Amino acid sequence: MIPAIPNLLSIITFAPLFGAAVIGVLRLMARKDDEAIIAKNAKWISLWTTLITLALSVVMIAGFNHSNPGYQFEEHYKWFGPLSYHMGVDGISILFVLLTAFLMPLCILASWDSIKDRVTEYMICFLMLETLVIGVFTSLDLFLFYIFFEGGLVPMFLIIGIWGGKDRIYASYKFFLYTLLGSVLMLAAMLYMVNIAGTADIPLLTKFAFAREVQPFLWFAFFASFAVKMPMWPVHTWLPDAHVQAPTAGSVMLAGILLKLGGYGFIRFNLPMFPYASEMFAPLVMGLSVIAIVVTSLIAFRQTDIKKLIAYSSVAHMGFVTMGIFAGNVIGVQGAVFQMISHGVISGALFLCVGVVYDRWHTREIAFYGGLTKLMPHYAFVFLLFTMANVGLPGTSGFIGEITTLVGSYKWGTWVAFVATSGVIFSAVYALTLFKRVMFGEVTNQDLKKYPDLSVREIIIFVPLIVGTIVLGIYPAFVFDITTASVDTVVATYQAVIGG
Amino acid sequence: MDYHLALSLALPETIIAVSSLLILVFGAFRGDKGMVSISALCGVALIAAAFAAAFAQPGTAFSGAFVLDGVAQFAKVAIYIAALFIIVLGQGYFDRLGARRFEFPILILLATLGMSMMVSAGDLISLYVGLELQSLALYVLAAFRRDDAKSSEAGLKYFVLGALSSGLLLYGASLIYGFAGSMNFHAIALSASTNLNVGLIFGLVFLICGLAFKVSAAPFHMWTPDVYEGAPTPVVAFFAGAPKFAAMVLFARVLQTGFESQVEQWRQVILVLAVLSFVVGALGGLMQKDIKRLLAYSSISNMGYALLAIAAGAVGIPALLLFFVLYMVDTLGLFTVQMALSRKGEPVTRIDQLAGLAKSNMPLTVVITILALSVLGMPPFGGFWAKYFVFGAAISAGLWWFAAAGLVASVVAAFYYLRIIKLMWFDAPVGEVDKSPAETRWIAYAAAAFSFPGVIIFLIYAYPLAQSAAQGFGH
Amino acid sequence: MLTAHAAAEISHSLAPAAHDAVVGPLSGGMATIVTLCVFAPIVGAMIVGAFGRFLGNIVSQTITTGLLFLACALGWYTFIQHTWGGMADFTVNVLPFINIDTFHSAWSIRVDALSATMLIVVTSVSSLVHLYSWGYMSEDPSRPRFFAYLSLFTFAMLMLVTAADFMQLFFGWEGVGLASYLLIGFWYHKDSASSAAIKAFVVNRIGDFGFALGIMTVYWQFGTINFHEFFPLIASHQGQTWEFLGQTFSALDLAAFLLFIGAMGKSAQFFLHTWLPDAMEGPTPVSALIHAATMVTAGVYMVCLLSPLFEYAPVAKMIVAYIGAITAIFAASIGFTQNDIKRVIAYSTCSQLGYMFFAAGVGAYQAAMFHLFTHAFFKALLFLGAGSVIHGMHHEQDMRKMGGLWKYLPITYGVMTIGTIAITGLGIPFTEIGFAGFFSKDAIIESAWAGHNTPQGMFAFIMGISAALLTSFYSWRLIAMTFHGKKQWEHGHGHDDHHAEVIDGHSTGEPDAHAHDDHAHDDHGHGHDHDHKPHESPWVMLVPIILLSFGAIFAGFIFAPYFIGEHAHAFWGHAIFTAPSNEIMHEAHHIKEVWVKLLPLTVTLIGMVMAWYFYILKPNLPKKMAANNGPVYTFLYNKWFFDEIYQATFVRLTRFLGDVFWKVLDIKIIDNLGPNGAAWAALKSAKNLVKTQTGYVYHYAFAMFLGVVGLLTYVFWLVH
Amino acid sequence: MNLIAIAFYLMAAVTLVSGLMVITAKNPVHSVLYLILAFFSAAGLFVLLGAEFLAMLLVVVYVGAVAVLFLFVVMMLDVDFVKLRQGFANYLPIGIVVGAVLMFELIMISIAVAEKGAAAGNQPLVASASESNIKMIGHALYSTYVYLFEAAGFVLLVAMIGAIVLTLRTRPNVKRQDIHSQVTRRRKDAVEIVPVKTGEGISE
Amino acid sequence: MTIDLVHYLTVSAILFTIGVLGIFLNRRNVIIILMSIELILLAVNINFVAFSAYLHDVQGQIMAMFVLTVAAAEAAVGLAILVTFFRNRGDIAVDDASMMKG
Repeated sequence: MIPAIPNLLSIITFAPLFGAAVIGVLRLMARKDDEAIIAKNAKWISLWTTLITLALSVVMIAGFNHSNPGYQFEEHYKWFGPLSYHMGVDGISILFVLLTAFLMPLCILASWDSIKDRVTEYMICFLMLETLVIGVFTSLDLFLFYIFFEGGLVPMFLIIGIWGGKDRIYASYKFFLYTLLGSVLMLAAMLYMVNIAGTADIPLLTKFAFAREVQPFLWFAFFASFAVKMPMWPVHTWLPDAHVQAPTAGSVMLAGILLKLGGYGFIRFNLPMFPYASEMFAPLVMGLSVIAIVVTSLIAFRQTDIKKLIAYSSVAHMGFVTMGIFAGNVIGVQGAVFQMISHGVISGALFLCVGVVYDRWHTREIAFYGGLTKLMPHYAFVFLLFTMANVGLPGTSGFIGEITTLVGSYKWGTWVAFVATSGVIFSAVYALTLFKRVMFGEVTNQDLKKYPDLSVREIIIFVPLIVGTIVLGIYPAFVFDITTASVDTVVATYQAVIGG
Repeated sequence: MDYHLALSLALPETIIAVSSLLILVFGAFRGDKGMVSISALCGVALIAAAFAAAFAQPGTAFSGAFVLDGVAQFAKVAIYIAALFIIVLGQGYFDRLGARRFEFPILILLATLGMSMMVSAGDLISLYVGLELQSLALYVLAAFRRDDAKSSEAGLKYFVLGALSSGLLLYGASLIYGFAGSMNFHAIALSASTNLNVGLIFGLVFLICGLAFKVSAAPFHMWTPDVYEGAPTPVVAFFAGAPKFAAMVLFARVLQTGFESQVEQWRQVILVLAVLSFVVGALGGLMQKDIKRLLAYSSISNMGYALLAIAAGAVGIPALLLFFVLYMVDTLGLFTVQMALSRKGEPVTRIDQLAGLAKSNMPLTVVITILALSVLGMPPFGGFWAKYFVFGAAISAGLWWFAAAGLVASVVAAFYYLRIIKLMWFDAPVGEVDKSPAETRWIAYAAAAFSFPGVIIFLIYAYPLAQSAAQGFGH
Repeated sequence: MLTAHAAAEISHSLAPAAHDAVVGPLSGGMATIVTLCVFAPIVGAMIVGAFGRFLGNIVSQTITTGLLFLACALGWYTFIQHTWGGMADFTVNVLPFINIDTFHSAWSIRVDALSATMLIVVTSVSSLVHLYSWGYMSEDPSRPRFFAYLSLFTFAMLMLVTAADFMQLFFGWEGVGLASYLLIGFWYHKDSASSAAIKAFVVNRIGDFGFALGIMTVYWQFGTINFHEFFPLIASHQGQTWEFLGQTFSALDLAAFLLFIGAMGKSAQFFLHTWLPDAMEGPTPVSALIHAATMVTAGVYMVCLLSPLFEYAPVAKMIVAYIGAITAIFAASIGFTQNDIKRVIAYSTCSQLGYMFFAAGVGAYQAAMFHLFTHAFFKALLFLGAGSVIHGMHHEQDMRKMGGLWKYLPITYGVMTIGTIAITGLGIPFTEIGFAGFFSKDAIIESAWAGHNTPQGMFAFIMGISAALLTSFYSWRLIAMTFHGKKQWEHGHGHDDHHAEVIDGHSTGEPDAHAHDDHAHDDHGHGHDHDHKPHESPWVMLVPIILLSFGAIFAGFIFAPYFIGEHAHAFWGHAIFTAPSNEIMHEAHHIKEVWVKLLPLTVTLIGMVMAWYFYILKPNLPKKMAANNGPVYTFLYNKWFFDEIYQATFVRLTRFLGDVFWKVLDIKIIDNLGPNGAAWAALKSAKNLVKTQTGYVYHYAFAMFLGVVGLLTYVFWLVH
Repeated sequence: MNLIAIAFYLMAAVTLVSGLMVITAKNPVHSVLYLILAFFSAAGLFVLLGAEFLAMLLVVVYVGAVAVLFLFVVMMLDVDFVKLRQGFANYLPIGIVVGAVLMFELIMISIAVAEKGAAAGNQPLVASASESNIKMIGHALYSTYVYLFEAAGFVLLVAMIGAIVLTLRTRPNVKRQDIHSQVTRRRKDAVEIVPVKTGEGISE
Repeated sequence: MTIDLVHYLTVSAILFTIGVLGIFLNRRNVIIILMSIELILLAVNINFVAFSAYLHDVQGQIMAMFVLTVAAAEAAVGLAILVTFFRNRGDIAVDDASMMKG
């Protein structure tokens, strides 16, 4: 039996911040010429911090009661006015906490050698980002949520801007301002909600019935924020830029976690709090989702930059998520949650795959590569596996997410399912084309022979991801068992209100 | 009239007035050499006044010309503390410039006295006199570096336009007086509630225009960038916070006390000003190269937000109070940082001179980052809560669209705060910076620490305080 | 017409299916055996896939092949137990898969007649192909990978055939697709191979698109995706309608049709057939295993498995029949113009699959399954034989460069002939004597005739007969061109080779398996030397072929009674459902028209004679015809221009849309109107705004003045 | 038309015309003089309104102090006034348009206030029998408005400090008369007696 | 005809407008601008006094007195600033390449 740790959630949330603070203090105390030692220490401290966070998350999952649909590990302290420090996880959010804690050590490892400049700042940024992202999932107060939600922009802005590629400035601005613009509207809606309901407590607000005529406005304000974050078509254009410019680990976090904030928000806010509006706007969301699935898949097909291609494919995959959520039935929402978790692992892994070759040859041009299978067979295997997972091959987690969201959306409307299902064709087209152009063919570029196959460090990074992808693909009950109770509640609330 | 009561109410003002006279005499004898002790004395006077203000009993004195209520107390304490910091900053600033002038702290003191009067004004006369007392001191302070062409140009511009705005304000005051038959806000309210007339409202519009100038709300904002650029930095740091706070409270008091029944009319006017302000502030800042000009535009847009709180009516008052405290800390911090930065003795004035600061001075870079994010409105920094309160008030008053517009404008404005961050973190350094003076450094650290994480603790106490302070405001 | 009462009865009669024993994987007895059988290949695949490099070639091959033979043995044991041992149907539940709401799926092994049949087909062919590959792939440097892929495929196929619900079926479905992709693209350095792999995967995905939609339709109609739960519900859904894409369809027809699209993709039926010939880029054992014997028949298997659904979906059934019949004739028509030995067999496969489909389409599922069964043997035989030829010819695949090989490859020649006899269905009418194809193919044609009172039955019958003629012709043409006639390979080899490729438009030659490995090249060192004579394959390759030829000879004879004969009812049990109104099999057995029974044999003989005439007596005639480039010939030679049409429409459209969406929609419209446009507008207005900040006091005063006047006017307007 | 009316019109006209001349005069000196005239006539208006004390104050403070200060500054600053006139006409049209609008609005308001305000229908309180104007003001100023009166003192103090701060400068290079030191100068401060050896001179 | 409140107010309004116009018509001469301000204050004072008289209320006159006081103080400060400006620039033209704009 695992002993209950008091304030476990807060500890998990703020452990990385503490690590960052330690690094920061060390950095301030150090002399200038200790740069190398500090950098080394920073890496190790970050790694241990993230590993401890991961361990704690696992402890939390172990102590999680699957059958309880409500919030667990709750902490509640009054702050001021209607605001409070209220933390807690339910079956939906706990998985995202785990996902974040899971990806983070990999990000640190992935940056181990590739980041040479300003290592301490880099590590601090990542640890801060981890705290903020976990905080988003654990906070049960509207504004606590907002703090974490918005706060995440800053470290990501710095990560893209400082350690990014050639056009990092444009990308980082676009990322920041775009997402900020989305979220200020949400802020307005939150202020309104607190004003009307007199509380910022999310569980209470979920029970609070907002008037039908204001729901569309509130819904839309939240939508604006989450849609940009997702990102949904047509507010997705920041994503390819951000991804292309971000360093590998940054892309992993962006695709793996930050995109999920939007979907999480939809499930946490839009659906249960504004059911009427959700039903009313569902056609819009569904339309945008299928457009995203098809259009961005086609766009991905034409990309010449590996990262951009994967970024566009992320947009398409997020389309499944929104589609599943607004299908408004259990299978759709379950599928959406699963798809997010799964995409977190898969896209993270894919960006890490890109990182592997980028670290070696410093280009992401597809045309530069070709025939890598011969030179890097291990890498080829890893890349193939994640390409297939990206395509949604059964047996990988990608399939479960896609099929369940599709099934959910079919109930909502057959057209949606029809168009979205056609996305699986296009995803095969772009993903396999990419794989072919990078991995297959003769080695024409002699530069490619300069570097070896995956290093031990890289293999260590990929193994957990591979295991995760396959295990979730074969035994998705790991996720579904945990989410069922909570999702059922969410959907039941929604269905009860709209009378479906 | 019970002078004993009246003086006990006006104790902070009395302390400041008397001590300013005494210190002036002391200064006249000691000259500029005694500036340190004069500054210290002024500081002591301000602290004493702050305590007096904090613990005074609310009430009305001098036939209603002087009102001490929770809001006034709150504002006074905040203003005195702000003035205290300015005196400290100014001391070091003029010291390093080799232009010690003992009149500086005294003028600050007198300006503070004017602000004190403003926040306590109970009729149009005390409004005007307090405003002028403050303004005259500020005109002089703006031109305080008399050998500096920019400074005197700033003073001149500020003076000319300020005088014009006083004229507008006075014209409005005269119309209100003529219409209501009294200068007292309560009397005006009585008259306004029974006899609604366009004349009264026009008078109010003039009055609003006059006050809008003081808070630099668009389209009466034009002086702000020029004066910010030209005036000595500690003075600008002062400009940006305390006088605007005082004018804003005055604003609220006039509108809430005197024209409560006309809320529908003046709300429209205030909203126009607010929207114009945050639009102008957001857009204007985009093109700026000078740090202080940038902050000027920033303050214009922030005043737009504050005006939203005014427009929200009674619910906006606690928001206004908290907004200003948080905002003043941010601006004070930012101006302090600007004073802290120099390269080879030359002060850093242009934004692009901040390039690569992260490589040469990490602590200050972090401070600037925190403060910039704070004014940008990034949670959980102080500036976010400032916006939280005003927009919350606006929304609870039903001003949805204006709040949304303000928030969108804040995104535009975010661009220029981001540019600061970008320059410091992303760009290559343009050379080493000098070691920053101790007092600027520590004030900057303090401001940043207040902005985050201090604000988290602060709000626990300040929020109920502001709530109770605003209780019964205007009645 | 089925009355409600009858429907209830039927569902009752089917009900036992739902009460099949469900057991755990390790509960001993048959459960453990089938579990082992299904999972043995994946164990091999995983071990070899992960550690193949360390284990070395021989160990890797031994592990996978050994496990496959184990699986094969267990498969046969299961089949025998099921057929003769009186073993009841049961399902092994291995692990829950997806459990959401009512969407339940489990990893399970369903054992009934269908799956048992498929078990032996898959494991037998697969184990033989494994063995064969020892020889065929002996020069390839990445043999462990190859064997791992083969085993992976076998596992996926077994999962497919033993699935107890749609999700696992889909898993197997796509899993074999993956294996197919990997194996077609096995020689990844060849651009044509990787392109063909992608094509196979994508076209299959198009089928899966329909399949997935079908699964969803089933789920939302019936609330379950489990076969045992789903089948009994079907009858009661008869006549119901279903909204799909804004149209109202007959519910069951729609579901069946959508699922059939999946079958079309997997089984390379008309419209979705284009990937199969290209798939011949893969090594020949792969073609034998995947693209002849097993994977491509999955579609037929599915239709038979879903017979309870198709039985109540007359329209879908009709479509199946039409598509099958068209494919049969269409593929055969292409087959007789092709020169690549493997492609000929590939089109033949395609055509035979068409047979199976139209059999299922007219309701003769048993016949379809039987043909599937026999076809597996003789088609695998043909492919492996062709592989032997190719191996012997040093990876030459163009039949025009062969000829007279019978002397050099006598065993291959023998078994190929057996295979050809089997596929053309030679046998003695009115007796129980004949090669495998004789039983199954005739059964199909007869059942088509039995359904001749329906248009699709008649159509299928005519097409079946015509296709039989063509089948016979191209099959014997293959034998004639390859093994008889003049030797075409002794002179001008290299030069012609090049020329042929140009003509063909395809890279016909399988590459030297070792060409990309200098070391191996040195070892083998002969390449395309024209003085090198063709040689017979090693025994490790010949043994599987010979074993298969036994199958080709006897499979029909032995199993006909069980599949379609007197034991059929007992054999199939509940696995294949035929509606009470469906009397096709019965009627097929009692066809009174003698000519119907004689016709298949007749056309087969005609075809054989024609082939003999054209390719042995007058070998120059076809060449002339080819040289004339007549429109019919060109049309057929170019495979009805399907590839060109698809290239010109779908492929180009996809590229074009991709570019438009990206460069126009995303960059020009969304970005320029959105973020960039907003930024531009903000900066532009900021510039203009800042211009008003002139620095002149009087301008500022004027602005204030304007402000006052403006506000006054505004208020004036407000008040009035 | 009574005498008061004549006086009003006369003085109002003089006030406005001279006001106009203030802003249009070519020479600032003339402007100042017109300003004085405007103040004078405005003082007259005050008298008409019974505010004798304010009228006196206006004359004393403005004419006596402020206007003279202006005059002083104008004279002191060595400015090319012709140049300063440039551009006057540039903004005349738009100024007049906006001015006209403003004036129209102001007059409209004035009428509205006069007719609807608290003073509507009242007659001006010209002379009170009981209390003279100055007494009345004085009474109010030193009792009710003592707080503001004090504050006004501070306003003037600020102005004083400001004027001094801005304009007073001690120039280190300029020699000034220091009476104290002149008076207190002693012999030993000025004269030094140096013993000189014969024939050597002073070496320094 | 009698002179009533409106007359005074009208004079004041016109004088006020003149004062305001003076500020931006005299685009260069700061001294005139300062004088214009004095005109504005005078206009306001006329208003106050007129209202005071017609309201029979002394507040207006008290206000006018303070306005006078402040006006004097303003004049002093304004001229002082002008003098420093002149000293720094050698000119009092306010539109000669203003140092700060934008």
